[in-house]
Amino acid sequence: MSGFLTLLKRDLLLALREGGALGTALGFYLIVVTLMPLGLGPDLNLLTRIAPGILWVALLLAALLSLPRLFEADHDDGSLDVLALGHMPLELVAASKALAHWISTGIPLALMAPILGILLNLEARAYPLVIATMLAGTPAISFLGAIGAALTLKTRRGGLLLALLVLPFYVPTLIFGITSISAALLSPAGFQASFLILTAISLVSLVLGPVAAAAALRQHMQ
Amino acid sequence: MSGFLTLLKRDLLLALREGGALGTALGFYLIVVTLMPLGLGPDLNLLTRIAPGILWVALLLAALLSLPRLFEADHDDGSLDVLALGHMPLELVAASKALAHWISTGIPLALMAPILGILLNLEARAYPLVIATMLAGTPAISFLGAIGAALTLKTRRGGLLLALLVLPFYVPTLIFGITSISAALLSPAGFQASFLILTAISLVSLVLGPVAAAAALRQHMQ
Amino acid sequence: MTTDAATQTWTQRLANPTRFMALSGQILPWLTIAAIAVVLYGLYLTFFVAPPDYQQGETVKIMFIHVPSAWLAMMGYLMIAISSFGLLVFRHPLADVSAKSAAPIGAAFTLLALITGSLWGKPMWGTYWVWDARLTSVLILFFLYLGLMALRSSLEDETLAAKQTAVLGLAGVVILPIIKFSVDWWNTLHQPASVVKIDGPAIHSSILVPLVVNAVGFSLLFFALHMKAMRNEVLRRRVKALRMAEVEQAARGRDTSSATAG
Amino acid sequence: MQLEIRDLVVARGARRIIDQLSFDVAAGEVWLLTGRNGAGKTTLIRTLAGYLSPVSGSITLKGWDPERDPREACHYVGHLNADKASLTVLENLRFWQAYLGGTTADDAAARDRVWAALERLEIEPLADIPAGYLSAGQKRRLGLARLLVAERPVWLLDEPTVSLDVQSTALLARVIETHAAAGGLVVAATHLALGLASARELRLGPTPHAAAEERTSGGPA
Amino acid sequence: MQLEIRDLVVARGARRIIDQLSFDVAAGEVWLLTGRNGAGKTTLIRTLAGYLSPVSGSITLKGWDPERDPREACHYVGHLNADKASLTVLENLRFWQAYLGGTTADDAAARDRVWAALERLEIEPLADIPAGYLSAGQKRRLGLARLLVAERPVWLLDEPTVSLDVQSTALLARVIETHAAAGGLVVAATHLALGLASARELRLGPTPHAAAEERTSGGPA
Ligand code: HEM
Ligand SMILES: Nc1ncnc2c1ncn2[C@@H]1O[C@H](COP(=O)(O)OP(=O)(O)OP(=O)(O)O)[C@@H](O)[C@H]1O
Ligand SMILES: Nc1ncnc2c1ncn2[C@@H]1O[C@H](COP(=O)(O)OP(=O)(O)OP(=O)(O)O)[C@@H](O)[C@H]1O
Ligand SMILES: [Mg+2]
Ligand SMILES: [Mg+2]
Repeated sequence: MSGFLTLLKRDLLLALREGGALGTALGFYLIVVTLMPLGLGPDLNLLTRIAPGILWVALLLAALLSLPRLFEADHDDGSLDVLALGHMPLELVAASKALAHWISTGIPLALMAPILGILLNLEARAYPLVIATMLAGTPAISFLGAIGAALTLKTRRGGLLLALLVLPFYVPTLIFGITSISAALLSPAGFQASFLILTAISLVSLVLGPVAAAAALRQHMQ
Repeated sequence: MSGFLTLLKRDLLLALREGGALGTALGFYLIVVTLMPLGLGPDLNLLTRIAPGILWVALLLAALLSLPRLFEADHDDGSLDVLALGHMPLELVAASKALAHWISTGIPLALMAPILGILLNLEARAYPLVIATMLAGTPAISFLGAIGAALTLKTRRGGLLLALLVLPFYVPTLIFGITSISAALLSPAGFQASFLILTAISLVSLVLGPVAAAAALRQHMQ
Repeated sequence: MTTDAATQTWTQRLANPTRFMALSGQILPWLTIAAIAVVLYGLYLTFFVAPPDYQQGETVKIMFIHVPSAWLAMMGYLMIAISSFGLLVFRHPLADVSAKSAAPIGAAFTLLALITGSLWGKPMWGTYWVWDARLTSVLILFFLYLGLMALRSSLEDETLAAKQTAVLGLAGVVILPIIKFSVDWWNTLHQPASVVKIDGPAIHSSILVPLVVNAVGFSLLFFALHMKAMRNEVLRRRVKALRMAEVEQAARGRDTSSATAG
Repeated sequence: MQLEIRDLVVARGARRIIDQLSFDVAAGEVWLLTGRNGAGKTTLIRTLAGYLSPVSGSITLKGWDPERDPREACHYVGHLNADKASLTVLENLRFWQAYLGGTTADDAAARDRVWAALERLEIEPLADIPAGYLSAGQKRRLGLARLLVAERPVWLLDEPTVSLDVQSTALLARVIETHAAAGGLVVAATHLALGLASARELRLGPTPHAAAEERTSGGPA
Repeated sequence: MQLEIRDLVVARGARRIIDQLSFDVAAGEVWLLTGRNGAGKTTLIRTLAGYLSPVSGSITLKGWDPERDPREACHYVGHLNADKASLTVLENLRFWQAYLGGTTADDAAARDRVWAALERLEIEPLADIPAGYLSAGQKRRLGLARLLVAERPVWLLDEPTVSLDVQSTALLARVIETHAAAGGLVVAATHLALGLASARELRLGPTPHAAAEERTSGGPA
C-alpha cells in the first residue's frame, strides 16, 4: 500500500506543479458550455431546459480530453517501466493514477459545474443535483477512461481514438446522471433509483478499469 | 514551391498510411453528435431546432481534437528541425501542414455532416446549407488551429490547452456558419451576406495562421 | 522470472493454422453453397409467400432482414469476445485471426440492422431515428466495432494490436446484455422480444417460418464470410512472414560479408 | 544468488531474436552484452526484466525468496531516464527511493542514502534544479542514481553510458564494480568497453546458434 | 568555403553557456566539440544551425552565395533521427532528398544517389521496411544517410555515434572523411574519439559544478 500512496502523492504533486493542467480542463469546460448558446441561439427557456444535459456532456468531453496524458507521460519518459518493478501489481499502479486523475480533474470539474450553470440559466433547485450526480459519476469517467488511455498509449492520434473507444462506456453514466436529475426534479423518489445505479456503475468501474488498463499496459511494455 | 508540394504529398501519404486518422475524427464527430440527444433527451422537435448548431459545434470539436498532432509528430521525431533547413521559409512549412490537415480532415468532416443530420432529424432543406457553410468555414479551423498547435507544442496537456487557445478564434466562424444557415432558411438573400463573411474569415486565416504558427515554431526550436 | 512457455495447450495443438487451412478448404465450398441456397429460399419466402401484415402492410417484410441482421450483429460481437478470451488466456494462434475477421462482418450486419430499422421506422414511427434505449445501444455496438477496427489499424505492431484489441473486445462485452434487455428495462418504442422468449414464440407461424429460414440463411452466410476472411488473413500473414524472412536473410548476408571485410 | 538463463528463445513479431541462449550470472559477476545493432541486446535485457515474455526457456533467480516476485530483485535502467522534468533532481530520486524501496519512511538514513547517491554520481550541486533543465549527460546520471538509492541485487542496464562523458563513464564503472564486489549481479548492454577489469562478455549475434562466447572484455571487439 | 565564428556569446535562460568563442572551420576540416556533460556542445551546434540566436557575436559562411539563406548550406543531425515510423526506409530518405535538395525531379541520378547512401550505411536490405521496425542503431544510420542524399557543404552533427556499434562508428568516420576530403566542413559534438586522423578538437566549457551554482543563485528562468 505504501507504493500506492507514494505514487498517488507524486502524481498529485505533478498535477499541481505542471500548472494549468486543471486550469485548462476547466477552461475547456467553460468554452464548450459557452459555445453551446452561441450555436443554439439565445433562447433562455430552451437553455434552462437543456442545461443539465449540456453541463454533463461538456464535463464528459473536458474530462475525456485530459485523459490521454494519464499514462503517456510515464510511458514516454521511461517511468512506466520502472513503476512495473515496484512492490505492487500493475493493476494498483493503474488504479493509483486513475484516482489521481479523479482527484485532480473529476472533482474540480464537478464543483465548477454550478458556476457554469449560471451561463445556461440552470434552475436553482437543480444545482445540488448537478453537483451530486457529477461527484457520483466522475469516478467512472476516470477509471473507465484509464482503459482507453492505456490502449491508445502508442497510437498516433491518441486523443481522438481514445474518445472513440471510451465514449461508448460512458453512455450509461451519462444517461443515469441525467435521468437522476430529471427524475429528482419531478419527485424525490425517482431520484434514488437512478442515483443508486449511477453509483453502482462507478463502483464497478473502480475494478474493471484498473484490471483492463493494466492488461493493456503490459502489452505496451513488450 | 517544390518543397511545399513534396511536404504536402508526404503529409497526405502519412495521413493515409497511419490509418484510422480520418476514421477516428469521423468517429469522434459521430459520437459527440450521439451524446447530445442522450444528454438533452429524445424530443425530436427540439433536436430539429438545434441540429445545425450541434453539427457545427461537434465539427469544431472533432477538428480541434485532431489538431495537436499537426506539428507534434514532426517535432517529436526531430523532423521539424530538418524541415527548417529547407529551401522555403517556415511559414510555408506551416501552411503546407495546415493545408494537409484541411484536406485530410476538414473536408471529410464537412461531407459527413449530412449523414449525422439524420440522427438529429435535420430539416431536408438544411442539408446543402450545412455542407456549403462547413466547406467554406473549415479552412479557418485548420489554419487558425495551426497557431494553437504550434503554441502548445511543448506543453504537457497539449490537447486541452490548444482547445482553450483556439476556440475563441473559432467563434466568428461558428457564428457566421450558423447564421448563414438560419438566414437561408428564412430567405435566400440573408444567406449571401453571412456566407461572404464566413469565406472572408477563412481567407484571412490562410495568411494569419501560417505566419503566427511559424513564429511560434521558431521559439520552440530555441 | 521463472517462465516456461514451451508447453502448448491442447487447444493450440488442436487448431494450428495449417490444419485450419486444410479443414476450412474442404468445408468452405459446401458452406457457401448452403448459405446461398438458404438465403435465396428465405428471400423467396419473404417476397412471395409471407402475407402482408394487417396493420403494417408490405413494410413488415423489412422485418425478415432486420431481425436476423440484428441477431447477427450481437452474435458477431460475442464471437469477437470469445476469440479475445481465447487469445488472452489460451494464446490460441487462430483466436486473433478469428477476432480480426469477425469485426468488419459484424459491423456490416450491425449497419444493416441500423439501416433496415431506420427504413422501417419511417413508416412505423414517422421518423428514421428515435433515441430509445434499443436503438441507442445498437448504435453504441456499432461504435464499439468501429473502435475495435480503429484501434487495430492504429497500432503498427501487429502482435501488440492483436492483444490490445482483445482487451477492448473483452471489456466491451458488457454492451450485449444492455442491448438484449434494454427493451425490458426501459419503456421504449421498440418491439420487445417476441421470438426468443422463455414461454415460446409469440408470433404467427406464417411469419415465424420465413423469419427462421432467413435467420438460418444469414447465419450460414456469416459463417461462410467469416471462414473466408480467416483464410485470407492466414494467407496474408504467411506472405508477410515470407517477405520479412527474405529481408532478414539479405540483412544477415550483408552482416557476415561486412564483418569479414571489416 | 544466481541468475540462471536456460534455453531462452525470444521472438519479436515472427522472428526469433534470441535463440536457445543459456548462461548463468553468479553473484559478483558483471556481464556485458555486446553485438551489432539489432543483435538483440535490448530484447534480452527487457526479457530478463520481465517486460517481454519468452517463447520458451526459463529465467530463474536462485536464492531469491520464492514467494516474492523476482521483479522486485531488479533494477532496470533503459534508454530513458524515468525522470520528471518538473520535479527537482532530489524529488525525482526521493520518489524512486520510496517507490522502489517500498517504504514511505522518510528517515535520516534514507535521506543520507539519496545524498550519497547524488554525490557519488557528481550531481549533488544540481539537487534543487528541476530535472528538465539538465543536459543529456546530467539526466543520464540522475537515471543511474536510482540504482544506489534502493538496494536491489540485480542490475539490468541498457546502454548506460549513452551521453556520458569520459569521466562519468569511469564513475559508472566504479559504481558497477562496487555493486559487484558487494555480491550484486550486473547485466549491461553496451557498445563501449566500460573499462572493467573482470567483466565477462556475451556476444549476441545474428548468426543462429551462436553459443555464448565467454571472454574477458578488453577493448572494443 | 569557410565558416567563421567571431566572439560568439550564447545564453540559456540567464546563463552564458558560450562566452566569447571564436574559431574558423575551413573547407576540408573536421572539428570535434568535446567537453563534459552540460559544457554547451549541443547549444553551440544548434546555434551554428541557426535554431538558437546568439546574444552577440557573428557566424559567417564565407564563399556562400550571399543571397541564399546560409541554412541551406547546412545539414543538421541531432539527437533525433527525423524518420517517420510508418514510411519505409526508402520513402523516408526519398522525402528528405526531395525536400532538402529542393527538387521534385525523381530522375535516375537522384534514385541512384539514395541507393548509394543506403548501401554506404549498410541499411540497403532494410529499404522496404517501415522505419518503425528498425533497432536504435539502424534508425541512427537512416538519420545519417540523409547527409549523403542531398549535397550540402556544412555538416553539423550532435553526438552522431549514439547507438552505433563499433563497425558502424568506423563507417561513419569514413563517411565524414570522404566529405571533408571533397572540401566539406564538419562540426561534430562527441564524447568518443571518432578515429579520425586529421580532426581538430575544440574543448568547451566550465565544470558542471560551477554552472549549477550559478544557476541556483539565479533561479530557473
Ligand atoms: C435503427 C433502428 C432499429 C434498431 C437498431 C433495431 C434493433 C433491433 C435489435 C438489436 C433486435 C434484436 C433484439 C433481440 O434479439 O432481442 C431487433 C429485433 C426486432 N426489431 Fe428492431 N431495431 C430497429 C428498428 C425497428 C423498427 C422500426 C421495428 C418495427 C416497428 C422493429 C421491429 C423489430 C422486431 C419485430 C424485432 C424482433 C423482436 C423479437 O422477436 O425478438 N425494429 N431490432
Ligand atoms: N517492437 C519490435 N517489433 C518487431 N521487431 C523489433 C521490435 N523491436 C526491435 N525489433 C527487432 O529486433 C531486433 C533486435 O532489436 P534490439 O533492439 O534488441 O537490438 P539491439 O541489440 O538492442 O540493437 P541496438 O544496438 O541498435 O540498440 C532488431 O532486428 C529489430 O529490428
Ligand atoms: N532549454 C534549456 N533551458 C535552460 N538551460 C538549458 C536548456 N538546455 C540546456 N540547458 C543548460 O545549458 C547547459 C548546456 O547544455 P548542452 O545541452 O548544450 O550541453 P552538452 O554539452 O550538449 O551536454 P551533454 O554532453 O550532456 O549533451 C547545461 O548546463 C544545461 O543545463
Ligand atoms: Mg538496443
Ligand atoms: Mg548534448
